[in-house]
Amino acid sequence: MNVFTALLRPGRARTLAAFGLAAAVLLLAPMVLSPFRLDLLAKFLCLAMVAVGIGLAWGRGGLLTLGQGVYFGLGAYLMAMHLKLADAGPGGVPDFMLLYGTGQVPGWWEPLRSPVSAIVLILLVPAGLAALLGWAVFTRRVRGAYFAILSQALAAAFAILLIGQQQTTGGTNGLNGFRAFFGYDLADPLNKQMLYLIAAGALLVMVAVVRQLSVSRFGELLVAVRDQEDRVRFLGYDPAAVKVVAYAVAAVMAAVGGALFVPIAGIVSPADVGVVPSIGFLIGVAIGGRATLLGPVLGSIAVSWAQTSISEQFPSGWIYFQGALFILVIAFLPGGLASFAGKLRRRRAAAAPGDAGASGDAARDHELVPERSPA
Amino acid sequence: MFSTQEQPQTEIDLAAAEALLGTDADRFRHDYLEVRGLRVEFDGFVAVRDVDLTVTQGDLRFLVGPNGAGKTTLIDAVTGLVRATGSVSFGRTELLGRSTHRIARAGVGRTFQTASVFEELTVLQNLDIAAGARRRPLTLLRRRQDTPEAVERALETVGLTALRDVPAGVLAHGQKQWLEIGMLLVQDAHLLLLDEPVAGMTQAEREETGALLRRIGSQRVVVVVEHDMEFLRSFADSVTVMHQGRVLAEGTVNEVQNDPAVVEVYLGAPAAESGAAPAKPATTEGDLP
Amino acid sequence: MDIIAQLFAGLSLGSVLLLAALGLSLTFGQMGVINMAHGEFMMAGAYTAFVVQGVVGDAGVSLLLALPLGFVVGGLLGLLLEATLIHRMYRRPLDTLLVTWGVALVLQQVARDVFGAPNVDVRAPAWLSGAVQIGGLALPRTRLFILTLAIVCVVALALALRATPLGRRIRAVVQNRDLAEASGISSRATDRVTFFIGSGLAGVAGVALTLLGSIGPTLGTNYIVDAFLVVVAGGIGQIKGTVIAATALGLMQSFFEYSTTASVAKVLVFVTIVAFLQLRPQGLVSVRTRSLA
Amino acid sequence: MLELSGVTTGYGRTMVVHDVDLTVPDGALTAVLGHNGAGKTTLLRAVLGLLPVRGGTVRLAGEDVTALAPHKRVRRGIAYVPQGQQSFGQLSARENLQVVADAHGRAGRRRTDEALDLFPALRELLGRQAGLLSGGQRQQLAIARALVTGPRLLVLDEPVEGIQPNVVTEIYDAISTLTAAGSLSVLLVEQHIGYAVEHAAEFAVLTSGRVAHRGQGGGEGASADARKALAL
Amino acid sequence: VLCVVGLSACGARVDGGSDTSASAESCVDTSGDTVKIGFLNSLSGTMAISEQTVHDSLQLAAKEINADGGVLGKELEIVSEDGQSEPTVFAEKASKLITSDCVAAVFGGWTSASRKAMLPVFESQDSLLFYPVQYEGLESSPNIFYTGATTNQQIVPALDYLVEQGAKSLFLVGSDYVFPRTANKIINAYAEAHGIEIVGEEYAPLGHTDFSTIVNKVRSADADAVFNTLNGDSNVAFFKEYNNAGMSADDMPVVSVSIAEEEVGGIGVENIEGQLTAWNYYQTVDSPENTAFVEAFKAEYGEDRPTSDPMEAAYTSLYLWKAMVEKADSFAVDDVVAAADGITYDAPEGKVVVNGENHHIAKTALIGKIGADGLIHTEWSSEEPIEPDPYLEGYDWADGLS
Ligand SMILES: Nc1ncnc2c1ncn2[C@@H]1O[C@H](COP(=O)(O)OP(=O)(O)OP(=O)(O)O)[C@@H](O)[C@H]1O
Ligand SMILES: Nc1ncnc2c1ncn2[C@@H]1O[C@H](COP(=O)(O)OP(=O)(O)OP(=O)(O)O)[C@@H](O)[C@H]1O
Ligand SMILES: NC(N)=O
Ligand SMILES: [Mg+2]
Ligand SMILES: [Mg+2]
Repeated sequence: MNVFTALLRPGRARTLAAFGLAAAVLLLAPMVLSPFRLDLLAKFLCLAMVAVGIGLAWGRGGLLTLGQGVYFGLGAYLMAMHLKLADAGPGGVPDFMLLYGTGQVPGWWEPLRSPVSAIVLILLVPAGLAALLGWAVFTRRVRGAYFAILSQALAAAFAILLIGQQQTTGGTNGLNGFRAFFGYDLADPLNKQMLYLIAAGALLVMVAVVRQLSVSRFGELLVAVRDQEDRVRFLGYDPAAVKVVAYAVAAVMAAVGGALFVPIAGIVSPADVGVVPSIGFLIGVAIGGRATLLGPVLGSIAVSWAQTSISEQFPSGWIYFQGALFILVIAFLPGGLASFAGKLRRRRAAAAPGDAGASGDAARDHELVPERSPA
Repeated sequence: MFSTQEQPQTEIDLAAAEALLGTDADRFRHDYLEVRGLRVEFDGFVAVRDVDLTVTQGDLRFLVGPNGAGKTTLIDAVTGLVRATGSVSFGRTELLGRSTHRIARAGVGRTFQTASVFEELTVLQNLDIAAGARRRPLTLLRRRQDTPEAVERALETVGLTALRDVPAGVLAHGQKQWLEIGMLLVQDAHLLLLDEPVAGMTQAEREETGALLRRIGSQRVVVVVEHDMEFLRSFADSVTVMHQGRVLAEGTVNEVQNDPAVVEVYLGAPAAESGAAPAKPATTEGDLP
Repeated sequence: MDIIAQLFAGLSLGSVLLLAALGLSLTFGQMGVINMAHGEFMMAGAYTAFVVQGVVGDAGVSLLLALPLGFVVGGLLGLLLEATLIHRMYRRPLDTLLVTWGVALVLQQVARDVFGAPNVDVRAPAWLSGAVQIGGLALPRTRLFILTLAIVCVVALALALRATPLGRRIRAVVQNRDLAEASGISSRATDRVTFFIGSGLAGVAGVALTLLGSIGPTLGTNYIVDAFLVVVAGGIGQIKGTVIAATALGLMQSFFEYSTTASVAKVLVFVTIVAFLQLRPQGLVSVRTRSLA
Repeated sequence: MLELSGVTTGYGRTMVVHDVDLTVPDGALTAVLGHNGAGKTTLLRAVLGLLPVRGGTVRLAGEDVTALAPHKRVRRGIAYVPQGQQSFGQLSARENLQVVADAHGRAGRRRTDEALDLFPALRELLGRQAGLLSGGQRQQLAIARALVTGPRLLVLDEPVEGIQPNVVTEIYDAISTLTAAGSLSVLLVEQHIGYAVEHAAEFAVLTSGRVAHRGQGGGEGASADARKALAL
Repeated sequence: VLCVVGLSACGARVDGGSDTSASAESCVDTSGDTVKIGFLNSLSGTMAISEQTVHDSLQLAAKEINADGGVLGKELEIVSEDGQSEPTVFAEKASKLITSDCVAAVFGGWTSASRKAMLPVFESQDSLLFYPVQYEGLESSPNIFYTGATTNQQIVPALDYLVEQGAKSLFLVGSDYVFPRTANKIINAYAEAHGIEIVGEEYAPLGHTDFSTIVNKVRSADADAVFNTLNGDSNVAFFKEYNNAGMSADDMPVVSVSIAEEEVGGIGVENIEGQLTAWNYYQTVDSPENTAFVEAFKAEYGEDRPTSDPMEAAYTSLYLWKAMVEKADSFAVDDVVAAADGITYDAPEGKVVVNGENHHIAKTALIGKIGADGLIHTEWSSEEPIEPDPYLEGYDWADGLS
C-alpha cells in the first residue's frame, strides 16, 4: 500500500490532520503567549504526558491506575536531584542538605550527578519499578478494583515516604530553587521557550507512540485482555505480559512528564505525587475521553487551564466546578467530551438506517470486581 | 454497515476447512493425548479420580456422563485451569504443572461451556488474536496490514465472513460458538477440547458442525463433551463415559449405548429407548433430515 | 505492660478502621461500588453529632441521639447518591470511583461553606472521659466505647445479612442483576436498601470519630484509603475478612509505630499489604469461582 | 395467558425483533423455533421486561404489562429460565432457591421441596456454591428456581441445554404433567424440534426477528412442517 | 542535543557568563493613582482553615490603609490568588502575580513548603514577599520579609520558660515536616546545653489521626513537659487522646507552638484548658493598638471570630510595607529594601522593629495559657522585643546547627 492511499483512508487521514493541527498550534504558541502563560502551557503539557499514558493503560487496557503520581514523582524527583547536584557543582552538596541534613550527599544520590546517567535513570527506574510491580501484581491476577485500590495505596505510601525523608528528599518542602537545566540558565526566557518546545515535542512523540500501540495488534490484544483476560491465556498469551507493557509505557510517560515538569515549574514536592494529584491526572483523561487518542491530552490541558483560570476568580467555586464536571461527564458521558461530538453526529444521522449503533461503548468497565462472575 | 435485517445465515464451509487444514496432515501423526491417574480435588470434594484416558489422532472422541460427572473439570485440568495430580501428556510433553498459556502454546486449545469471545473486538480481530500467540513482539507492535490467510479461511469455514467486522458481542449464541471453533482452528491447536460445542444450535447447524469436527478430527486429536446423543451417534468414533469423577465405560457408540450401567446413570430407562417416548433425544429420529 | 498497652491501642485502631470499612464492605464489597464519598458520609455523621449537640446540649444524650441520626443522615446521603448517579453505573464499577470522588469534593466544599473551614468540637460525655485503670494500664473510655460500638455494628450487620432474606437478596442482585429481576427480586429496591445501610454505617462511624479526632471538612479523607485497603485485604464482600483485616491492620500499625515512627509504620503497613496480596490476591477470605463459567 | 401483539424490540437503536404476534393459551405450551441469532432470546427478554419494548404490547392474563418492571411481572406469575445456565454464583444452591422462595413464605418452601423432587441430584448439592456447580447442575438449579415462584406462565429459553438425557426426559414429562393439569402455561424456545413440537399446542418459527411460519404442534406432520419452515 | 530539539531557541548557559539577573525587568506600574499588591493564601485545600484567617486580616489592613489615603497617595488594588495548599501552586501563582499582574509586593504563604517554593521565584524575579507565620529559621532572603517569629523569638523563650519552671525532661511530639524537625533539632541542642533530658521524640505524618501509640509512649516516658510542634488536625486527635488517657496540664503540661485561638475551638476547650502555648501575640494582649485591631476585625468579620498571631503578623506586615515604601518614597524593590532597616511600628502585639540585615522583625515573646473562655492568656512575657536571630548565631549552644 503506498503512502497516498494510506493517507486517503479516512481514519488515518483524520488522525494525521489532527496531529498536524496539534503540532502547528503547539509550535505557534510561543509567538502569541506571554512568557508566564507559555510556562503554564508547558506545565500543562507535562501533565498531559501523564494523561497520554493513562489513556493507554486505562482507556485501552482497563487498568485504572490511581497511582501515576508515583511515576510522575519518580521522574520529577530524579530530575530534581540531578539539577540540585548540578547546581551544587562537582562534589558539591545541595543547599537543603546543608540546612537539614548531614551535610553529605547520600550514596544513592551520586549516580544522578552525571547528566547522561540521570536521563537514563529517569527512563529506567520508573519502567523497572512498573515492570516489577506490574509483573508481581498481574501474574497474581490482581485486577479491577483491587488494582485500583492498591495503586492508590502505593501513591499514599510514596508520598509519606518522601515526606519522612526530610534530609535526603526535602520532605514536604520538596526540591526547588534550580538554577540551570543541563547547563542552560533557567532564568533566561529563551531557555524557557526551549523547555516548552522540548515538552511539546515529547508530548507529540508520546501521542504518536500511543497511536501506534493502539492500532497495532498489541492494541487489539490489550482490549482482549481487558475484556477476557482468562480467555486470552487459553490462546497462548501471557496476559500479565501484555498488561505489564501497557503499565510500564504509561509509567515512563508519566516519568518523562515529571522530569520535564521540574525545570519548568521550578519545584516538585510530595503534594504533586500523592493520592489527590494521582486522581487529578485521571480527571482530564476521563473528561477528554479515555478511549480516544487526543481526548486525554486535550482533556488534561483543558482541565489544568480551567483549574488555573477559574480558581483565579472563585477559589471555592473551582472545587464545585471540578466536582460537577467530573460527576456529569463520567455519569452521563462516559466516553468523555470526545464522545459528545460523536453523539451529536449520530443524532443528526439518526434517521439513516443501517447504523451499527452504540454497541461496544469503549468506555464501559471491563474489569468487574473479580468475584462478580456471571456464573 | 451491518444490520440484523440483512444478516446472512451463517453456514459452515467445509471446502474452506479443507484449505485450512489440508496442508500437511503428516505433522500431527504422532500426536496423542495420554491421561494417567488424573485426580482433581476441591477442598475435600474429589471431582475427578483415577482417570486414565488415551485419545489418538483421527479418533473423534466423545466424552459424556451425567451432570457433574467431572467432564468439564477434566478439561480444566488438562488446560491448566485447575490443579490436578497424576499425569497428562500430549505428544511427549507433560502438561500438568504448566501455566495455562504455556499449555496453550504446546498446542492445546479449548472452548468453553458458555461461549466466551472478546465481545468488544470484531470477529476478525478475535480470529487474528487467536492466530497470533506465536507472533514476535515486533510484529505485535505493527498494525495488521491485511488478513492472514489462515484467518480468512477460518472465517469462511465457520461462515462468519459477512460478519467479520461486527463486534463479537452482538453475535447470537451459536455464532459465538462457531467463532470459538474458528479461533481454535487458527490457533493451530493439535489437541482440541470442546465443551458442548453444539449447545443451542439448530439441528441443521449441528449437522454442519459435526461434519466440521469430523474433518478436524481426522487430523488432530479432538475430544468433544456433549449431551446430545443424536449428535454423538452421528459423529463419534469412540465414547468415554464418566460418572462421579471416574471413567465408567469406554468403547464404540454401540458398546456404550448398550452398557447397562451407562443406561442406568445417564441415558435413562431402556423402556424409553424402545421408542415409546419421542420426548427423548435418543429417539427423536424424525429430526434427522 | 507496654505490649498490652500497644495491643489495646492496636485493637482500638482496628475498631476505628473497622467502623470506617464496614459500610464499604457492603457498598464496595457487595455492590461493587467504589464509593470515594464514603469518607464524606462519615464527615456528615460527625457534623450530625455536632449539630445534635448544639441542639440538645447534654453531651451524653446527644451522643446517643447522634448515633441513630448519623446512621439516617449517612444513609439518606447514600440513598440520594444511589438514586441520582450510582444506579446508572452498576455495569461500570471503576467509573463509580471517579464519580464519587467528584461527589466527595463537592461535599467537602459544602461542609466548608456551611460549617466553616475550621474544625468544630463535639464534647464527649462525662461518662466517656478519662480512662479505666486496670493494673498500670489506662484504657481510654472513648476507645472502649468505640470498640463496643464496632462489635455491635458487625454483629448487627452480620445478622441482617445472614438471618434475614435481605442478605441473600443483596448478593443475588449484585451477582446477576437481570437474573434477580427475572426471579422477582426488585433490584432497584435492593440496591437502595443496601446503599442506605452501607452509607448509614459510615454515618455511625463519623459520629464515633468525633470522640477521637478533628471534625472538619476533610475528616473522611484521612480514613478512606485505609478503609478501602481493609476491605481489599479482607477479601471483597467478606465481613469476616473485613473484621480480621481491620484488626490486623490496626495491630500492625500500632506495633510498627511503636518500634519505628508513625510515618514509617504507615509505609510498612502498605508494603505488607501489597506483599500479602501477592500471597492471597483475592484477600484473606475469598469466594472461588469457576473462572470463565 | 400471554398475548404479544406487534412486539418490536432490540438493543440500543438496533431492532432485532419486529412486529411479533404470539399467544400462549391457558394451560398450553407455545414453542418458538428459529435459527441461531433469529431473535428468540431477545423476544423472551422483552416478554420478561428485561428489554424495553419499542412497539406493540405484552399482555399477561389480560393485563397490559408492557411497561412493568421485570420483578413485578414475576410477581404476577411469570417465571423465566434464561439461556446459559445462569445462577447467583456466590450463593449456595440452597440460597439460590431461598432467595426466590423468600417472597412466597410457606408456599415458597413447599414448592422448593417439589422442585427438588424433580431434580433429586440437586438435593445433595444444596450446600455447594452455585457458581462451582457443573453446567448441567446449574441448569437444573435454574429450572428449579423458576418453579419455586409458582408461576402461571413459564418462559423457557433452551431449558435442557447441557442437561443429561435421562433428566431431560423427566423435565419434559414434568412440564407435560403441569400443563395437562391446566395449572401452567409455557412459552418455550427450543432447538430440539422434537420436544418442542411434540409438546406444543402451537409453534412459531422466527426468522430474522419476524414470525415466518406458524404451525400446530402435536400432530403427525408437525415436526416435518417445522423443519421445513426452518429450512427457509 | 537539547538545542537541536528546541530548534534555535537556546538561551544563555550558566557558565556562559551572561548577566541573568538583568533579565528580571520589573513591570510594576506606579503611574496611576493605584498600586497593585498581591495576597497569596490557600483559600482551598487543607490549609484553607488557617490561611483564610490571614487573608481576612490582610484584607482588613488594606481596607484601613485605603480608607486612610493609601500608600504614597495611591490606593491599594488587591489581586488575590489561591495557593490551593500546594507548594507548586504557590510558586506558579507567585510568578503570575509578579510577571502577569505586576504587583509591587506579595503578602502570604503559611507552610514552610509554600515559602520555600516561592523563594526562588521572588529572588529570580526580584520582587518582594511578606511572610507572616512563625517558622523554623535558618533562612534569610533579600526578597522576603519575615514578620512571624523565628526560633529565637518563640521556641527558645518557651524553653527558657520551661527551665524557669523547673522542667528537667521533655518529650517532643511533632508533625513530620521541616518546621517540627528543625525546631526539635534546636530543642535537642538547647537541652543538651541546659541539662534537660529529651525522653522521647515522635513524629506523625500531617493529618495523622490516631495518637494512641504516641500518647502511650508519652505516658510511659513520664516527662516533665511535652513540647508540641504538631500542626493542624493532628492537634485535635492528640489532645483528645491525651485527655482520654487521663492526662492533663497538671500532670504533664504541653507547650504548643502551632495552636492559636482559631484552633482552640476545634480541639475543644475542655480538652486543652490549662495547656501552654508560645507566640508573640494573643487576642487578650492588653494595648490600645490591639483593642482597636480586635474591634475592627470583629466589626468586619463577626463577633465570634477570634484573632491570632499569624493574623496579627499579616496585618502588621502590610503596615510595615507601607512604612517602608513611605520612607523610601518609592515602590521599587531596591528602594524599599534599602529603607527597611529600623522601621518600627506599634503593632497590636506591641512595638516591632524591622531588622534590615536579616529581614526579620524584633518581637516580644509571650507564653500563654489556654483559658476556659477559649482564649489564651499571657503567663509570661519577654517584656522587650527580642532581636531576630534566624541562624541562632548569638547562642553558643546552637553552634553546630546550621
Ligand atoms: N472449582 C470447583 N470447586 C468446587 N467444586 C467444583 C469446582 N469445579 C467443579 N466442581 C464440582 O465438580 C463436579 C464436576 O463438575 P464438572 O463441571 O466437571 O461436571 P461436568 O461433567 O462438566 O457436568 P455437566 O455435564 O453438567 O457440565 C461437580 O459436582 C461440581 O460441582
Ligand atoms: N446485547 C446485544 N447487543 C446488540 N445486539 C445483540 C445483543 N444480543 C444479541 N444481539 C443480536 O440480536 C440478534 C438476536 O439474538 P438472540 O440472542 O435473540 O438470538 P437467538 O435467536 O436467541 O439465538 P440462539 O439460538 O443462538 O440463542 C443477534 O443477531 C445478535 O447479534
Ligand atoms: N512555618 C510553619 N509553621 O510551617
Ligand atoms: Mg460441563
Ligand atoms: Mg438465544
